[in-house]
Amino acid sequence: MTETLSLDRLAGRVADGAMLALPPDYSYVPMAAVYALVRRGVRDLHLLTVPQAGIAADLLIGAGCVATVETAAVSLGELGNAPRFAAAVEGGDVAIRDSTCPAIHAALQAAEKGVPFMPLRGLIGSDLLRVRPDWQVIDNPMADGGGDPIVVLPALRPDVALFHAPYADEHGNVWLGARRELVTMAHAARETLVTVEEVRPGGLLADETLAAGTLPALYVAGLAEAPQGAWPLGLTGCYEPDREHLAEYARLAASEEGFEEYCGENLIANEANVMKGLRAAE
Amino acid sequence: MTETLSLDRLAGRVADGAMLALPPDYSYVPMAAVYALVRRGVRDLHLLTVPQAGIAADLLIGAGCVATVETAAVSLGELGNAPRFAAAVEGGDVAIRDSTCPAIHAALQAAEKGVPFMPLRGLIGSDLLRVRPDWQVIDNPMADGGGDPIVVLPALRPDVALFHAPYADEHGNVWLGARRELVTMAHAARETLVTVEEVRPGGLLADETLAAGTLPALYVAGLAEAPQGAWPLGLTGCYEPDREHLAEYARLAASEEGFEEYCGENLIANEANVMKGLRAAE
Amino acid sequence: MSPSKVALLIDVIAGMLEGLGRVAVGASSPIPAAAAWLARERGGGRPEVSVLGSGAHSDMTDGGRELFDRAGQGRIDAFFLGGVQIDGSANINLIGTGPHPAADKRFPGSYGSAYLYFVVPRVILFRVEHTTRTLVEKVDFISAPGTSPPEVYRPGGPHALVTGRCVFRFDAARGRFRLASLHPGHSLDEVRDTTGFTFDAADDPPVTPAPSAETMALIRGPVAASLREVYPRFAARFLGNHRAV
Amino acid sequence: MSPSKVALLIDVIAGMLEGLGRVAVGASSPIPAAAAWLARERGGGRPEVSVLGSGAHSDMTDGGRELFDRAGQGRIDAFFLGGVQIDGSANINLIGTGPHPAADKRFPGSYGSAYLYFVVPRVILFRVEHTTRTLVEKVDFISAPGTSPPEVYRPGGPHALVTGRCVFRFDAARGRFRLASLHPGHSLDEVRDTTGFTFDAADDPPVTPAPSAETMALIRGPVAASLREVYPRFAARFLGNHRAV
Repeated sequence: MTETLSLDRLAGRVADGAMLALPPDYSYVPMAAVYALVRRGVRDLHLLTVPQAGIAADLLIGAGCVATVETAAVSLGELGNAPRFAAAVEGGDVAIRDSTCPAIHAALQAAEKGVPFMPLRGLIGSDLLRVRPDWQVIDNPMADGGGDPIVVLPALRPDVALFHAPYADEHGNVWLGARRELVTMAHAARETLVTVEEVRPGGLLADETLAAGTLPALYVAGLAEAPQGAWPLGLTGCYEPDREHLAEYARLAASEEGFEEYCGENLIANEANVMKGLRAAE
Repeated sequence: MTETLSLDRLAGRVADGAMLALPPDYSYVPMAAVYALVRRGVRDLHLLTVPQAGIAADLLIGAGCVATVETAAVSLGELGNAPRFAAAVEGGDVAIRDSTCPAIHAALQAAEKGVPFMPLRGLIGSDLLRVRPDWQVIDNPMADGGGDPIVVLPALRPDVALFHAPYADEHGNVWLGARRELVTMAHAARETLVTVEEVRPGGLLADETLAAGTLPALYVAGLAEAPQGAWPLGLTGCYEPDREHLAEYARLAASEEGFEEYCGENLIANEANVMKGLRAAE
Repeated sequence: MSPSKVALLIDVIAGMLEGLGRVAVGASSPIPAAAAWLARERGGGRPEVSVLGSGAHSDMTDGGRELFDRAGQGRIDAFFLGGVQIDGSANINLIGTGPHPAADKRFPGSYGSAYLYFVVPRVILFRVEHTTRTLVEKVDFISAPGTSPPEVYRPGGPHALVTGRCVFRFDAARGRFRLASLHPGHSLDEVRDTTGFTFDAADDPPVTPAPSAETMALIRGPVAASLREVYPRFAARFLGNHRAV
Repeated sequence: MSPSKVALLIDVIAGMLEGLGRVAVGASSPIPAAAAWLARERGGGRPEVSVLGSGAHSDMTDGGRELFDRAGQGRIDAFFLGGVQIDGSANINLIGTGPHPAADKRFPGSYGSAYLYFVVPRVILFRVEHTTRTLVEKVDFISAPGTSPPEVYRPGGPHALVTGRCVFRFDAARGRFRLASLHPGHSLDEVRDTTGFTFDAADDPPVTPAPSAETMALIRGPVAASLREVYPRFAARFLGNHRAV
């Protein structure tokens, strides 16, 4: 049954040390919840980016919330490399589990299907195999006579999947549209926490057209309203990214001091913005 | 690029001997195309039901179109066993590859992902393993020290996936709603053929809400308009099943002579109905 | 079957679902569906219930595989299976009688049994027909086995077998059924005569209790309302058109 | 980079896509995207083009995995990869320089390269910066290898390497690059000096031909229109606001 929570209570459900799955920058990133996680000072996360991430991962890493980052890439996109991620990896301040996009998707699908592993083509000869001793090469059992090596990846089952969506209905069903990597994340994770722009009356599953883009409440453990909850990133169909703010982040986060300055200015302000949005909606 | 065809031209694209994937009775069954396949006398199909089927499979089997049926179940649901299927299996007139629902789903996902096999829990100790020498038991490579047997299934790549949908847009994108087993079928198959109630102007992918339930034209090789194309089955949101006709089918198909009578009465009539619907729409 | 027998079966199955989190019910299974809805009414919303092929009652949006994926994720606590044949080791056969593949009588097929029987913790076998034809010493084809060796991954398996005559509980350690209760009007001797496998039983087994007045009110009220929506013909036949007062 | 150099690169890459069925382009890749659109204009709708992260231009509805699934299905004929470092065996490194994991300089990561490089038949390596820093003898980390032993499933691999100075074709049999053409204004000596790996070359390699007037009209017309929609800043910077007459 889905529990409705405040943003901070929702962030409080992410335990220290949890494996936390976050979406890529193009897909419903729960920035307000990420700010709330930094505010609450979560520690030792195993951060899994599905399959890559941007400012959300950079913030959590810069703020010292992350012990291990498992990723195909962390980048600020057009704004360049992710500075806190790069510094933390270079300095050995986080453990890095380098991966590749389809490996993260496939390993989540293994957890979704309740199987211990998933095969994937490619990879053989990549140094990724060298730095990922949990990935194994077996002989394709379907090849007559053998001699066809193939990689198998262990299932990835996040403790928590966290994302932001345009809206949910009053039963906790969440509309995600075509962002189906989030559906797989939610199926694979033990628990899914979602922030939404708004909770709407009625039921998404009763409408054929809306049901096609809906994650059933069954998977949603906690739900919080967070208007503008993807800010400073955009939310497709709702609002555009705040490019000026993102550029400011990239500039400040280039140094540790600048990053501290950014956090000082924005962590509290963001909470206030969300609260203001909630009051305005009432 | 999607080609727009007449119903009979579409049926003509299913070659004798093809592995043909059909949806279950609850999901967008292309009955008009199935009647057209029987009319054209397609032969030696390897019929794959995803994962089960009803009257569509029974008709094709009864009409002698099928050499092999690979299925988790063929049944007329509340109307009882599928009589032509049962008679053909009992008489050895079709080869039967017995399967189980999640095995068919997983094997199609293997083809969808371009991997040669997919693991699946369960199955060990079932006689299905005995009658499916293509399924193998391996030692789970992720189990420390081994000793954890698990079944691996070879990928299933149909030559043709065939289904009926409410509508397509003018580019060949097809709206399927939440019927995602059809999406997997289309991804897994070499070629997908679709009949639709109607082709609508505009583009499904440009609309966030509709895109969530849309199969992109990329996968759709051929498209035909077939109003009432699921009849006598229903089409969710469009029309209900013709329960009287289905009961009549069950009654007649109980014997070979009755089945011949059914075909004589309906194969041509169905074509005429579809043509009438098309003319009415013009 | 009499309406009171239907209510008895609904009630006894509902009792097996008490305290669970989520129950799924396959297509064309009105009595198990009614039992799940009854358990939900009694539990104040728990267990949550998914009824397959039920249109508006469906809460699945990821296609036909979602039921099996959910079961693999451990999100389904109970499910129902039947069988053309069920044997004393709880092996079930959904395929047909006689040899394979050219059966004497072919039935639809194994559906999802060969998987769900392994991964759903509490599988309830339900078969109203209780004869030596359905309850056999050894099934002709094992669609899904009742037990597995210890090295086989198997968090789930059979919990009970409910028939038109009685309730058996499955003893996984012994790999055998034990008679749990006889439905009113049925005797141990009759059950022994109509059962093709041997089973354990007390000399004087208890009688399956008749539904309480409170339970009957729930069955005739909210449970019948759900049934009318998903299984209108079944509801009309066995529950009449009464409404709860 | 000058607008004419941008047009040259678009044109030469488009030539490599001629006759293909489907081309996918990764995020933040305006020149490859423009090349794919140009090829489509020339081919009368073929190749079909999917540009990732392009909003209205996206034709994917199955989440982030769909690109990789499509590639695994053999539905993508060409793709583009870059590299922090690329070596003479066409190994690419997208992770960083120095040791792993604590790199001297860490870059974002391998993205989908470790898979796509194996399964997409025609992978075009594109890196404008052509220096001994980017084109090295041996990469510090192999995100994805240029070649594989015969027993490894590999329907795909490197086709060419396009830089700001020249075009190399990859010779899979020899596992080496061969200089295919020098962009106007660049010399063989210069390319040898700025390339960290050895490569094969004719004594007098051809010059990459400048785009024809017809091609320039397509670039300034329909290609620029698509670019303006997906990469407005790039379009404004390199293609100006001209419209085709």
